[in-house]
Amino acid sequence: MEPLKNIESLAYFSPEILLVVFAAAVIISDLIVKNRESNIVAYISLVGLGCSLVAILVTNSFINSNEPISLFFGMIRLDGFAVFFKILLLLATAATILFSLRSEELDVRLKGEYYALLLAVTFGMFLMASSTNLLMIFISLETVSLTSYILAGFLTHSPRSSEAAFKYITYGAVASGTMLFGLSMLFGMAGTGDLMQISSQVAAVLDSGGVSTLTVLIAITFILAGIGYKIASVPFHMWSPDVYEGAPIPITAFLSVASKAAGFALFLRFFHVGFGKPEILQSIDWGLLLAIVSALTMTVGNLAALPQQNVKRLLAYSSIAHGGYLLMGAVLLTTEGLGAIFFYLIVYLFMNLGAFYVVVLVANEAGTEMIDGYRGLATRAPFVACAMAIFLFSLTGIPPLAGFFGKWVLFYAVIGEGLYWLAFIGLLNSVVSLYYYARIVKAMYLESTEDTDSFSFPTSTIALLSVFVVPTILIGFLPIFYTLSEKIILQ
Amino acid sequence: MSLQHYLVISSILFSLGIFAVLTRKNAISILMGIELILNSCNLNFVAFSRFITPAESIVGSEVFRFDGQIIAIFGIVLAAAEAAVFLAIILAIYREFGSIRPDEVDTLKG
Amino acid sequence: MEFTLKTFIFYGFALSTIASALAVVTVRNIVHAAFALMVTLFGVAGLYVFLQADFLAATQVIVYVGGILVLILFGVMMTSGRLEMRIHIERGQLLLGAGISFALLMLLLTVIANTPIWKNLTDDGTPLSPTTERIGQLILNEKFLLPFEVVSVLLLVALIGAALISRKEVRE
Amino acid sequence: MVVSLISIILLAPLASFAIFALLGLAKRNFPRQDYLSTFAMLVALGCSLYLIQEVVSDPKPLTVEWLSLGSVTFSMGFYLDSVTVIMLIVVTLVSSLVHIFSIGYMHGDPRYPRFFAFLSLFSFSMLFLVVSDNLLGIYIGWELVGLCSYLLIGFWFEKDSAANACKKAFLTTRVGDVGMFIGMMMLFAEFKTLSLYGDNGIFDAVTTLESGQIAGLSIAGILIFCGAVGKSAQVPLHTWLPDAMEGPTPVSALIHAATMVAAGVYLVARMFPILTPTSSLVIAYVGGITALVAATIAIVRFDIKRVLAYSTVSQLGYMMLAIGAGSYVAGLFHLTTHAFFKALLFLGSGSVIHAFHAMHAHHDDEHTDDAEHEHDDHSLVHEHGSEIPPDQDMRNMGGLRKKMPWTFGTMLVATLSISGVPFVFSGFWSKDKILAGVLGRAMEWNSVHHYILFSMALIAAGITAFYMFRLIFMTFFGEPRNQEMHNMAHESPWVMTVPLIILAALSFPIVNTGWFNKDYVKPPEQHHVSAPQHAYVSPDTKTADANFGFSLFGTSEAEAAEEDGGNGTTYTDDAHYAVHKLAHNIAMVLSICVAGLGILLSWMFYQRRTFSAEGVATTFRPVYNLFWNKYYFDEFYDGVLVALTVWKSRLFAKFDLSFIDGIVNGVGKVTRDIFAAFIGFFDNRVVDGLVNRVAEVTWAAGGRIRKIQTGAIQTYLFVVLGGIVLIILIFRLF
Amino acid sequence: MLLSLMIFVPLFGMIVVLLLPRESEELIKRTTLAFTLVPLVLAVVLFVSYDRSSAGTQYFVNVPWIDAFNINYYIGIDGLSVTLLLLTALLGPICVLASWRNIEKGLKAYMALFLLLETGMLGFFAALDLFLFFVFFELTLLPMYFLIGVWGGPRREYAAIKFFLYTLFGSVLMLVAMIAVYLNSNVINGVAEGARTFDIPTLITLAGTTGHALADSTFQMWVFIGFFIGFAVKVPIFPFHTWLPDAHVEAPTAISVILAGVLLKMGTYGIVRVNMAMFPEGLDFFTNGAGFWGNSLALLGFINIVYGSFCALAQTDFKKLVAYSSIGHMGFVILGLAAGNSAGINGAILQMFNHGVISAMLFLLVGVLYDRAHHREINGFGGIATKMPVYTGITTLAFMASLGLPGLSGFVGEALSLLGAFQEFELITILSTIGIVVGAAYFLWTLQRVFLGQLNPKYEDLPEINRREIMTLVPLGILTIVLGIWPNFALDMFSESVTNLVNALNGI
Repeated sequence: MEPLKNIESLAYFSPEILLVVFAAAVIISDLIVKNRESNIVAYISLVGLGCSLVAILVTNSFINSNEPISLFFGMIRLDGFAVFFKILLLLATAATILFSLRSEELDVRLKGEYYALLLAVTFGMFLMASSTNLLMIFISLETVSLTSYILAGFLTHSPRSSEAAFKYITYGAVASGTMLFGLSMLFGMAGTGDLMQISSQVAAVLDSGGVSTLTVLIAITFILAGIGYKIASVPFHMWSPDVYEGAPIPITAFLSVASKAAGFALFLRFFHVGFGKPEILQSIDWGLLLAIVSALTMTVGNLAALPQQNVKRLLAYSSIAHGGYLLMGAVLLTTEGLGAIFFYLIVYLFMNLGAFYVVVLVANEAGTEMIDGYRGLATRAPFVACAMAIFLFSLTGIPPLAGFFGKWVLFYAVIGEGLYWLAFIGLLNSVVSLYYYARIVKAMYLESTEDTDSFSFPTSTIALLSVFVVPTILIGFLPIFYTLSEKIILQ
Repeated sequence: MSLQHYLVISSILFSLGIFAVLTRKNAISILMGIELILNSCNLNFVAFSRFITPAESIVGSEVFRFDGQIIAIFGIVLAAAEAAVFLAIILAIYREFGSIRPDEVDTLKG
Repeated sequence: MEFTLKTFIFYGFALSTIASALAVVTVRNIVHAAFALMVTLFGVAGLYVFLQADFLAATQVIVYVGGILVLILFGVMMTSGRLEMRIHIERGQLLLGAGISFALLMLLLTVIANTPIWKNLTDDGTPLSPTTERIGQLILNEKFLLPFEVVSVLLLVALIGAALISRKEVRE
Repeated sequence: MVVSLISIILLAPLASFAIFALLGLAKRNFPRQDYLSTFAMLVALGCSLYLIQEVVSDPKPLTVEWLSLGSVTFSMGFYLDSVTVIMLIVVTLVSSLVHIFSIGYMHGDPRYPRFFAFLSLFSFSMLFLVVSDNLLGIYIGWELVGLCSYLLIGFWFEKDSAANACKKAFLTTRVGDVGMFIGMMMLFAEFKTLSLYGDNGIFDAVTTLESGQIAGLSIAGILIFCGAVGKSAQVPLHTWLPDAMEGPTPVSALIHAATMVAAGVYLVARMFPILTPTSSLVIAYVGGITALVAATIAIVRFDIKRVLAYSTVSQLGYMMLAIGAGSYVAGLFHLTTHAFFKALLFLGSGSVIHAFHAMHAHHDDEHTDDAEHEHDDHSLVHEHGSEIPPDQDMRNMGGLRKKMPWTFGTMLVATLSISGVPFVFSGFWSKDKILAGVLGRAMEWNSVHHYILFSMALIAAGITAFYMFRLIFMTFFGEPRNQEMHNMAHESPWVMTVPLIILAALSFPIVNTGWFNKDYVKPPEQHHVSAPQHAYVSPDTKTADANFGFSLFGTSEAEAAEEDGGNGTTYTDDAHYAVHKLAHNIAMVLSICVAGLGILLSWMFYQRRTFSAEGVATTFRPVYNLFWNKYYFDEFYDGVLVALTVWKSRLFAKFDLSFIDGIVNGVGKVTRDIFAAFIGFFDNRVVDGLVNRVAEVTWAAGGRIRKIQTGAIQTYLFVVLGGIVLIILIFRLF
Repeated sequence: MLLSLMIFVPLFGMIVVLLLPRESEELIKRTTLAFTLVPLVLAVVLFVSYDRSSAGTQYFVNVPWIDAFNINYYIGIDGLSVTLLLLTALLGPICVLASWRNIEKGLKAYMALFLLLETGMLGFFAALDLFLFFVFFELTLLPMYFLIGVWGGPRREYAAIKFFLYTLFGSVLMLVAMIAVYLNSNVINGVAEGARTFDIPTLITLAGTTGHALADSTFQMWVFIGFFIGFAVKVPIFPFHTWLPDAHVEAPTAISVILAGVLLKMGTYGIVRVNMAMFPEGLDFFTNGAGFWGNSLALLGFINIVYGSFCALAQTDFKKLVAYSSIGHMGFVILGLAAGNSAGINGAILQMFNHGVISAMLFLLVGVLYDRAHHREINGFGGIATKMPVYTGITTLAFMASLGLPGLSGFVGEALSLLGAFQEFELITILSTIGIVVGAAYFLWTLQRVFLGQLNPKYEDLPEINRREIMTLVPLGILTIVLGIWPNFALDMFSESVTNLVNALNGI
């Protein structure tokens, strides 16, 4: 199908437009509303997300599953893949907004900017998930990055937050600069910026000897730096623990889920569409490269998580490790692998956000992010402790929690390709990960504290927590999620 | 003035940018390094679009000659935005830490 | 390739670009570095002209030299009284940095030398149709509308963010 | 009918125990457990007596499938032949008498009902063992009697010596049982069944074995015999039996003299058809050595019960020797006679002890008070109280014959019987038959082994007579050595003396040898025992009518030929027949001589005091020490086996802690060192609560990775760009 | 339906218990008891109504679950599983009773977790879909971790995490093997066709089909190893056993009972259900193959027996002793399974059941004593037979059963295992009989040190075992005796299934 022109594309672009509109609405209403304590802007943002969700579903109904729609002269594309990620990102953003409502770290006077930025970053992520042009890829990535830098440094009175922002932007700028250089090389090889054409072009020039494999290797490695930093894979992961620790907790949660998911969306689209051609795949052993990266990522993440005392930082490393698990599914870009990544992202969304929500709650009540602060939580706040235990064990991958099923599909995909060693490393890693997750559980359940007065949470908090707990328990049992890869065809 | 001339220049700029980023002990110098990198990328784009035979395109190969330039324009804009935010963050860092030496901003680690 | 004035000027731009870039990364005084950067940016702008990208060259000068560089100088002044960087750079870091950047350079040069499709492409000098107009059409009406709009959002965000973060009075 | 009778025999005592156990759960007791148990035993006795006439009708009245595992089936069932019936009667009879005796003897014990319940359980187990028609059933009964023995030896468990003794008994016999079990496994592996009789039983299958398989059969036979070595206290596993005397005396009489220890003999007899020349010879030698060793030890004991215990060991060795030498009938005959007179001796000694006991309550624990409270960790089989309780010390006795006439009289009968005083005492006949059988085989086969065995048996017979009369003289004759105790002594009440009298009556041949008449007990065939020159002939059948006028045990030649005619052996070899006849005559003369000699010497030592026992002991100090210390068996076990076992288990425990974890540790260390060498970070002291060293290493690795995370942004950038270069270079190289 | 009901009633019970108010402890206990009694009743019904003459799967339910992977909710019972289901269901209420008084904190959570655990165990024994099987296998981990970790002894954290890590490590290997099996389940002669499956009966058939990828002997060997290690950790088989003593010592009584009674059986059940039935070639390599490997499985059994027994001998902690004795006794199971013949496998399975009953008794008994004396140091007692005669009687029964006294259940399984094993591995079996003697040694020695001899004056006032405790022990004691006298009671259930298995093994 021919790419649609600008005006024709607008209807299909409505979710993104709505986000921007509501971001503007947030800023405007922030100027209007005088009461700083009011959370009206947060609700407006939520409404915006809701509208966007409706729009996504409506646009989704336009999609003929076999024929994705190219918009804006092929700049972006609307397909099941994009829709899936948009919904995922939308949920993550909504959760982040809800967390932010509970968080006590955030400066009440900057609410308008905060929520507007959240909507803007979501907008950028939507584009990341649907870009099919090198320029769009870069711009959307930069949109997300720049907004993320600001959000990470949002706590202007906190040195840690500023430091996080500083590290983030330095790291991000270098990584995206490197990526841009790689993109330019790709541009030079293919003679086009259109991702759909790049693969065939590159394959052709490779085939004709017009370019050497080294050229392709360097270009893609440079690009990998940009994407790898988004999904925090080794060796591009080093920013994430510091940034996660310094950033406000809701933002950490957001980065660890949404940013990573968007990174994966980009990664998958870029590699699957742009470099899914067997000729290119064969030119260099991409599978091996990604497998090694994946193995290193999860190992480093898990090992480094072991000695952590700060739960936020621990979860940062944990999310690095989970990035590694997810990468396993991407190794050979098989349908099973993609399905596994989709499934795992859903699961990861719930369990990781849930865990961060508990971190928010504990930080509010106990005033600390350290593991010691979780002592005796089982008696002080039984439901919260129980929920946390569920999230953590799900992150470990213990049946019957959803995390297990997520890991199962991943390992299944990996072993399906005969990469037993990678599966084995992955599984050993999940054994190691048990150790540090269990440390938190141990603190909550097996240790006690002198301070025994219980925390009381409003029902809304418990309800929100349940929203994460229930899927974490149930997703694995619902067959529908396993067939995502059939529904989301990525072309 | 073949394509390779430009490519060599941009490669040198890129490497120098990397060098700056890695070794300079001032956050602003690092920013300058980043600007060098971005410039090298822009130069690449423009050079490629000028010389390379374009792929078959629905919008015509003529557009390709402009593609690089427009990408470079966007690159400049993004660089500007990034620089603005970067400098804002440097200011914040300076406020909190009293220094913009990157290795002194290391409370988060381990 | 005959040695004409054009080539002479080209090499002049190229050399000044590289030399000043070298200065950017080596001189100790940050203001000097900033001025060296200005030279580099001018040089790159000149190279754009050679590539028939006149509009781009102008943009480069205006945005970079006029905008970014001034911003940087502001930053320099706001963050530090001392312009000298009498900071001891660890030899190891220096060597490692040099090593990595040199390795990257070598890799890139190898690639440039060994990529047939990039070889022997010389500029025929044909001017493009009025660049500014065409660019304007492309950006505002054709292919690049969406990036343009997105960048506008991006700039807005950067604006809000930069203001937000550098705002002093937020601190009680 | 037969089945229900046997069932009653088994169930009556079991019911008695079950009632006790069930009420016990409710912390109650049946009002008269003693009567209940005794009654149950008497019922069983009655049924057993009735069974005598039922033998011929059907040897396998009942077979039920116990376990079926597809191709393999284990069945349980009864086997009823003459031997079974004899054993049933012996067991029920002795058991009944011991029950009755115990009513008096155990009177006043705080755990009085429990005692009877245990006796019932024992009786059940023993009877079950006896009637079983398969090895599995025998093994079950076998172990159950072991359990009862354990429970009853340890009946007065407050005494450390009793607690040790019961454990020792169980463990020692278990060692033998394991051998037996291995033997069973061998048989099972070969024949795929553990049933002995019937069409596919082991005895049937064994006839088809090739000569090449005989070696295996020998081993199996010896292994099965190992069980008997343990249970019947043969050398080298005999040490538990003397210690078992820590149990109440009726227990010693029933279990450790008459029945359970004889089960080993019974077992070997049951397995007679699978014995090969090799295994037979091993059995005979073990029996012979046991007879001799135990007899010599008995000479120097002063504890009245221990003398009897060693005597029992010795006599059991005798029986083993008999069966090993092929004298099947003689062995079983001796088993029967021995059961009665040894039970009598024990009960008699019990009566004596009871008499002395009046001055001590059962539990005054005079001799255990000094006993160490701390438990010796190393002691598994260790025997504690080697000092003799005063009421059992013969040196405290003497001159009791007037005080306790019934006891004395009955015990004297038993002593005469065991010593082999000719003609009127059953012991003479059974012993004589053994000697004759062994000598007969020796002469017939011209076998040096059997001559040696014969001489062992003969010497043992002499020594037996000596020490038994020593016992009588020291206990009942002479002057009271401990006047105070003597004054307290008294004749026991009738419930105790009546059983003694009955048993004494049973020590006369007219009463019990009738069972071993020509029709009743027939030796089974041994297919794999073949004489060097001529076909196998059982010595029993051949020496039959050499009995001076007593044809009770005889089988005429013609009859034997008739009965055994099927298997082609000839019984008309006159020379062979003559040999046995001659052997019997020689044996009889010799046995009378040695018995007489023994009694005479005993009289001269202990009654006339012609020689001083102490003097002899001093003269032959090393020999005396050897006897006194029981050939150092206990020391050997304690010192070597136990130490070894404990050491080994300690080692294992240590292994568990240090080795397994040590491997992990080592791996960890190596990994850590390599890690350290590479990265150059020194060892990170690892925090608490690690699962193990692997975790430690993992943790350390985590720590190292942490340290790369320096916090300085440029380090990160180095990693990023260095990583890019590395990736490119690595993939460029491949 | 009956079966599903049985599996999920405890889960439902968990929800009910969670909804009850925290303060009404009696109500919570009674509710839990009721919800554990239901599976017991159902198990008895199943046990009785199971058609013993047919070895096939009965009462099966097969409902599609995750279509994408052809995973079904497929449960059913054969003789083996119904026996173990009965064991599990029986221990449920007993454990609840055993926890009646000595859970001091968080009773509600304890009971809820216990019910969850029970669902996991019941489901595991009934699952016929490999994936479901694995899920239930792992489902027991979490509750167990908490039950040990929260309600355990002083070193509970260590023990709990050790248990967790070891088991997780094992199951990780199992997961790899499982996926490998699944992936190869549709490959015939190198060509993949049709749907893949997790269906255990189907997989068993496929593994016996010539040319099928699952039937490849090298493949089977590796997969066998993967599954085996997973199960070996659970059994536990040397050298994966070190978690067991710690877990047992720290766990509360009822949890020790479950651990020894059921969880260990999950390992051996898995070996029978998966390793033996599905990978006969793999089994063949380790039991009949050439040289060392052909003896390896039997050797493991032997090492377990001897090693466990000797370690038990060296213990002075009552509970640790029992724990090590479990290791020894599970060795007989392994030995019997290694034999691969009718007697061996039947014996092994019977031993599984019997050990479940007996070790449950032993741990309950240790618990009884611990509740009174608050320590378990064997040498710290002495002569308590005078004070607690009934307790002593029951203990003697349990000890005797455990040391393999004929007439009690422990003997039959042990003897059959050995009989079977002897036919295949003579020397190893003979050496294994050392375990019988050592087993007797440590139990008798314990009996002596704890119960016999002079009464330790410290325990003058030791109260006798009470009625509730007797109630927990009596059913087990009766089973011990009944099975000793009439082993067909249980053996009948699975001997047909075993015959099929043996035939399949011999059919190679």
